[in-house]
Amino acid sequence: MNPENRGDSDTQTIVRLYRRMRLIRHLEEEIARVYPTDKIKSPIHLSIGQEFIAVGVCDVLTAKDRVSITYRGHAAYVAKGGDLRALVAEMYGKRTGCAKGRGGSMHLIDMDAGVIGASAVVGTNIPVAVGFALAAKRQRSGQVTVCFLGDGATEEGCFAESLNFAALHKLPILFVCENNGYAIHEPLSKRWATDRLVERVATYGIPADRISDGSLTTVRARAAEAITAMRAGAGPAFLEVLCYRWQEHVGPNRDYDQGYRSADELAPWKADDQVARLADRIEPALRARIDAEIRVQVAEAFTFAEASPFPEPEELYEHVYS
Amino acid sequence: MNPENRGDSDTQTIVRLYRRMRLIRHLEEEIARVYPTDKIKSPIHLSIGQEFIAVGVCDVLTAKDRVSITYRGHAAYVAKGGDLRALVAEMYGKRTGCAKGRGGSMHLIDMDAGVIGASAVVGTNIPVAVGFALAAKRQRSGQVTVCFLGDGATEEGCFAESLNFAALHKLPILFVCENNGYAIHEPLSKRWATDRLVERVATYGIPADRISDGSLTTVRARAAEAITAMRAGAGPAFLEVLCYRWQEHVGPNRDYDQGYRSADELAPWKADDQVARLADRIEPALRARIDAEIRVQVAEAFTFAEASPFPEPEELYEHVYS
Amino acid sequence: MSTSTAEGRLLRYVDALQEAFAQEMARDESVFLFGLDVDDHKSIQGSTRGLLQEFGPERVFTTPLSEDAMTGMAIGAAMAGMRPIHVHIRMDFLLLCMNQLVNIAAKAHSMYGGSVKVPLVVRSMVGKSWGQGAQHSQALHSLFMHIPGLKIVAPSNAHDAKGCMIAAIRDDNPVLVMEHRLLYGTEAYVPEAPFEVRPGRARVVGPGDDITVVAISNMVPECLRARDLVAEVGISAEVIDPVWLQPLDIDSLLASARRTRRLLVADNAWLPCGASAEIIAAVLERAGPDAGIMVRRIGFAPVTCPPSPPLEAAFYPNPGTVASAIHAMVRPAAPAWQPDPERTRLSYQSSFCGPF
Amino acid sequence: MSTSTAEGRLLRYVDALQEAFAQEMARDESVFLFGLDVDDHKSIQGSTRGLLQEFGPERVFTTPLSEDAMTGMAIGAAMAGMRPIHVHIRMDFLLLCMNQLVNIAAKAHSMYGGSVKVPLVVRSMVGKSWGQGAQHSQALHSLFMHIPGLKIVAPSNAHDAKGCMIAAIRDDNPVLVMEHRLLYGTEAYVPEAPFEVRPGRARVVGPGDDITVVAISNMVPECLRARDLVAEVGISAEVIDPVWLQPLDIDSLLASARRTRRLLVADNAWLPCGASAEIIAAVLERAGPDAGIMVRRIGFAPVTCPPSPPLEAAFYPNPGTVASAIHAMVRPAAPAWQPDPERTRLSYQSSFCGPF
Ligand SMILES: Cc1ncc(C[n+]2csc(CCOP(=O)(O)OP(=O)(O)O)c2C)c(N)n1
Ligand SMILES: Cc1ncc(C[n+]2csc(CCOP(=O)(O)OP(=O)(O)O)c2C)c(N)n1
Ligand SMILES: [Mg+2]
Ligand SMILES: [Mg+2]
Repeated sequence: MNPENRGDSDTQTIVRLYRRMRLIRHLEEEIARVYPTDKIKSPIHLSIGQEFIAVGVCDVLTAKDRVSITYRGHAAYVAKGGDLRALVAEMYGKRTGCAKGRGGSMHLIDMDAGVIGASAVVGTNIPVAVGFALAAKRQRSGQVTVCFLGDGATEEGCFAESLNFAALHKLPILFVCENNGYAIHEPLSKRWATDRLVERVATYGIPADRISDGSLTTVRARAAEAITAMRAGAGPAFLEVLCYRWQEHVGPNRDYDQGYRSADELAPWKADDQVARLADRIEPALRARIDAEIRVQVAEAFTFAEASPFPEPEELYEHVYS
Repeated sequence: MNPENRGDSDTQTIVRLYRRMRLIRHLEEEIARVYPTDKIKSPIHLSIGQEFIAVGVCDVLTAKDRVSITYRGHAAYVAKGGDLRALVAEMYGKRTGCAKGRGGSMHLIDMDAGVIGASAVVGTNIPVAVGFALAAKRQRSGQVTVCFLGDGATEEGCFAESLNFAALHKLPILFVCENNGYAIHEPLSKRWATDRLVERVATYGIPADRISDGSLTTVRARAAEAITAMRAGAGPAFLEVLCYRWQEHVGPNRDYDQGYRSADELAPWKADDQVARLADRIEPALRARIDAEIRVQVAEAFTFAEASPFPEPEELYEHVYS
Repeated sequence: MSTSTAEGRLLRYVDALQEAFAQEMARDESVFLFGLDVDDHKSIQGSTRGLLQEFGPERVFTTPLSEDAMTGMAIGAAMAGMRPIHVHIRMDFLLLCMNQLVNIAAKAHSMYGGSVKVPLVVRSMVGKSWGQGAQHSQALHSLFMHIPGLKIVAPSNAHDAKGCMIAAIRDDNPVLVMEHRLLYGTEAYVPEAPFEVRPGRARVVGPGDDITVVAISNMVPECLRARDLVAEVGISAEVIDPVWLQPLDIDSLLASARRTRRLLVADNAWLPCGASAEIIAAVLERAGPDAGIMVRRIGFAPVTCPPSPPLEAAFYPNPGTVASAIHAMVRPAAPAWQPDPERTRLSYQSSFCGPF
Repeated sequence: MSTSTAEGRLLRYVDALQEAFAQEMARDESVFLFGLDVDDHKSIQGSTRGLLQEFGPERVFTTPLSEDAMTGMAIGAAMAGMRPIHVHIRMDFLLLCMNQLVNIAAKAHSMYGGSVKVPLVVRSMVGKSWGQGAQHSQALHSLFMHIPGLKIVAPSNAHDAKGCMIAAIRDDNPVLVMEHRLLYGTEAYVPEAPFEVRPGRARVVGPGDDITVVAISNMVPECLRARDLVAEVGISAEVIDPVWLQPLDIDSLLASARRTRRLLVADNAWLPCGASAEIIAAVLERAGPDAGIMVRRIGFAPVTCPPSPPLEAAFYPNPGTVASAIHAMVRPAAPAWQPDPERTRLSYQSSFCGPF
């Protein structure tokens, strides 16, 4: 019997979540490791430290449900079940990439897995996600859409416009704001007049919650509540989840020596690393086995990407019009 | 002694306010009367019934202060002291118009009077007004800016963006939303998820108030409070004022026969017409004299406009670049 | 609507549009139509008349004033398999949703490696006359022609209004339809059954030998009028309507220009980097240096559109100025010529009257 | 910075920009500079370095991610007498504020009858290479060239970066400055004292007789390299940098093209309705049908910019493809020619390396 299926359902859940968390963490660490070789010629925005949000939310979705992600979207892509090999190949610019080398790291997509794309223009994915929700409602498909967005994205006008419309039409969409306190190097204090975001969202009649304990379990529980209500016809919901970006904004490194933030900010988040927290709850042997499998899985994805062919220059003219 | 200066200051205020109210009302009635002659070849958006807002707010401003207006801006233009003859001439497309025939009814401006312009693209004036407020703060000029906007304008993304920025920088700007319940023929219920607008604005840390009694006195009092606080450095404030558009959206007529709204909606507003309310508080002889003066003043503005020359076709190329 | 012929009935442009929507919405459940005011009693000048009643508020609805998000919403719905038609009463308002149109609609199919399609129709109307002024008068098709991934069509008559709209709705790519306010009342024979005027073919709307006049949108009827005017002095002008601006049927324009050796492009827009520049550059690039084709553009004056009547009149090209330009090109040695101003007055100038 | 000559010191483009801001902000209190990230430690690649320290947070500040309102804000401040400089790290983001730029900034002076001015500078950078991809690579100058009321400048070297920026800041109209990411590290001699490179004059950057190559922005160094390549096979190409795109110095381009009878426009952008179409149409309109000028455009491939390296390489023109195009135009009868690929590799391709 598969040890992952042993024990109570709680344990199964922990193992499943750990697998996802570890997979994403390891994947991004590998991306960071490979990056200096220049094999990945695409701007990468790592979500190391923030994975618990995507994993917590996506764990309560079905395969048919959809997620709209950002350029910092590796975590949500993988958490929703996006093809790992196609992700790495896309970063390598290969023909086997999830966008055939036409997206790059900032435009991941996997329609089969319900990953409906990402925009490199901040906030731009929000109304698009609303459109998917509208379609699902009209098609009575029962699908819910989750729209991930950063704290910076809430400053774009289309965010307010989208909230109003989604609420007006009671669309099945969960907005998840990953509030890591920064837009590139600019802290919230230079961008937000107040931090009363959830209060503001609530004025649209949208149930809105802030999660500040950095816990995957909390995220998962709140997302589950929202999604359950939504499937019963409740309309949109909103979660603001506080988190912290461990790496630099774009690129593979840490940047606590740059002066705009101090490593002290990182310390509490690192101490409460959700990957480690889950790891602690899993029997060491099983954990080691999972880790080993994940190493293989990720290595295999990189091998696949490396071995895949680049598109031929003549393919440039494909996919302009359909 | 001028009878308008007789009596207590309360009486003086009433007379002053009545003068403004009557002037605007009469002006717009004249515009409506002339319109079918096709002398005014510009889309007109009358504010008959809504004048109390502009008059109440502008009464507490100084000449140096500024107002940003909408395409439905005759009332605010006049209330702020904009040149009457230049307004009518502008609607006639004459060279003596406040925008030299290049603005038309939807782009009134009088920089000398602090009327900083209007946009025909809804909402677009909002951030521009914020820029004037920023300049005033940086120039330490003590000027405040009032930004008028419709209920429809609050749905544009730039409204939310502007509120956040104005609050973040504590800019001396009073936003006044003239909520007449409609955008063209579309009621609020088809456009707003909820009517918790002031609550939403307050989440930016902006004091926000809704005035629903349709009273000029209330508007004036609340505006006075806000402006006083602002002059003391308090940052932006917000007023939502419920009102009703008596005429059709654009053009000179009533449109209660069109089916999208009923005359019943108008009835309570008409019964509480603020022009009549003020008139009741003024001694009949004085009122008659004021009315007569206003008739002359308005007639004179139309005569001026009619007598003014059109621009020459060659002038087309002026004012593209400065 | 009674005068039925083999080619259909005489129908107004606006009614032809309405018929296209009604037929396509009946045919295809996934088509929906939305935008400010589509469901009110004026129904976008009548172009959406009856659709709410027929198809209900799920498929015909107004929106908040949120052009940017509403465009994104339509794109998302399109990616999810629906066929939205988004309506803007002025083309100027597209400037509020350029990001979604250019950064997402135009690019999604490509930047997602072909895994999604965006079958979106964006309707927008060009406003003209009666003091529309700076912000209600722009024709911005060239901005969109610049961007790969978008298609653009500018029907100039009722027949094409229906046929192009149906083609646009059925197209799997984002299509921008540029309508023109002053064309709404014009009539043409329009087949009753659904039909498509697909991308790819310009149409000679008035044959001629001395000069090729490429006319866009509302400039088509105006150039036809100019053609009549110059005919009176013995000049034979060929007027061609490209119909679709992206893709553009350069071959047909080139063939005509090669033959007449004179090419005048009359656009309903500003000239710099405009459709007129594109047509001239593309034709001459292909024609080669020895073709000896004289070229000229005519369009909006290079200023912001003024509402004052005499300035507004000077801002727009008209049959008289087009006729003068034709004459100057065909008879460069002759003294400048202007048709009788009485004859150049357009019929719509007396029939169209404010406020909007 | 030590190599001082009569014409100034050797300075990098990015440092020349920084010097322009520092000098103008010191000269004129009303100048302020803002936009996302202008005040962080990376200071927009160094182009705003030290400005926060020197001029304080009232005059150098970041903003929320609200490009639309921030543009409107800048316009209002400009109308109120200030001189804002708004910075966007990618030109693609201008699509978020087209409404303010086109409907207000470009039109305010005109639609308010001259009673206000909008002395606004909008800086934006074109991204290129290293997988910038669909939404971080666009050069959208032609969209703005279409609109009366705006000025546009595209400095191609450090000297012009400083001189054009100072001219833009002092101009009473809205000026859009198109910078290019790959030019930031390039050096030129730049006078230390403030100076202006005003609108109105194109500059011959490499003289020649056989063909006129008009090169925009980053295409200037690439075309100069192409000029070297074709010189090796005996072709003399004249490379002209228009510098200002609006107003455009057509006279100089026309004079050169008349002489060489061949005109190639190399733009850093898509071609349809692009600056290249405008230049060709404007030159040929004036040259007349007998000038016999052969024309051609070269620029982005008509597709969305792909990040995959081989596709990205095929998307952009480069010195090799420009040289081939020149050769084909000058020697149409000769077999197609390509320079040695080794020689066409651009120096920046080895020196510029990710991520952004
Ligand atoms: C509209 C727009 N403005 C600016 C940028 C440049 N930019 C890229 S990422 C980023 C920060 C966004 O912050 P946030 O939404 O909080 O997401 P995070 O990167 O923190 O995950 C900015 C400003 C952009 N890509 N798009
Ligand atoms: C951005 C934009 N969208 C649509 C329109 C068309 N339009 C003109 S006025 C108007 C209604 C605006 O309503 P509101 O802001 O409430 O002002 P009101 O007319 O009621 O005074 C609309 C939708 C426009 N001018 N601009
Ligand atoms: Mg963030
Ligand atoms: Mg209203």
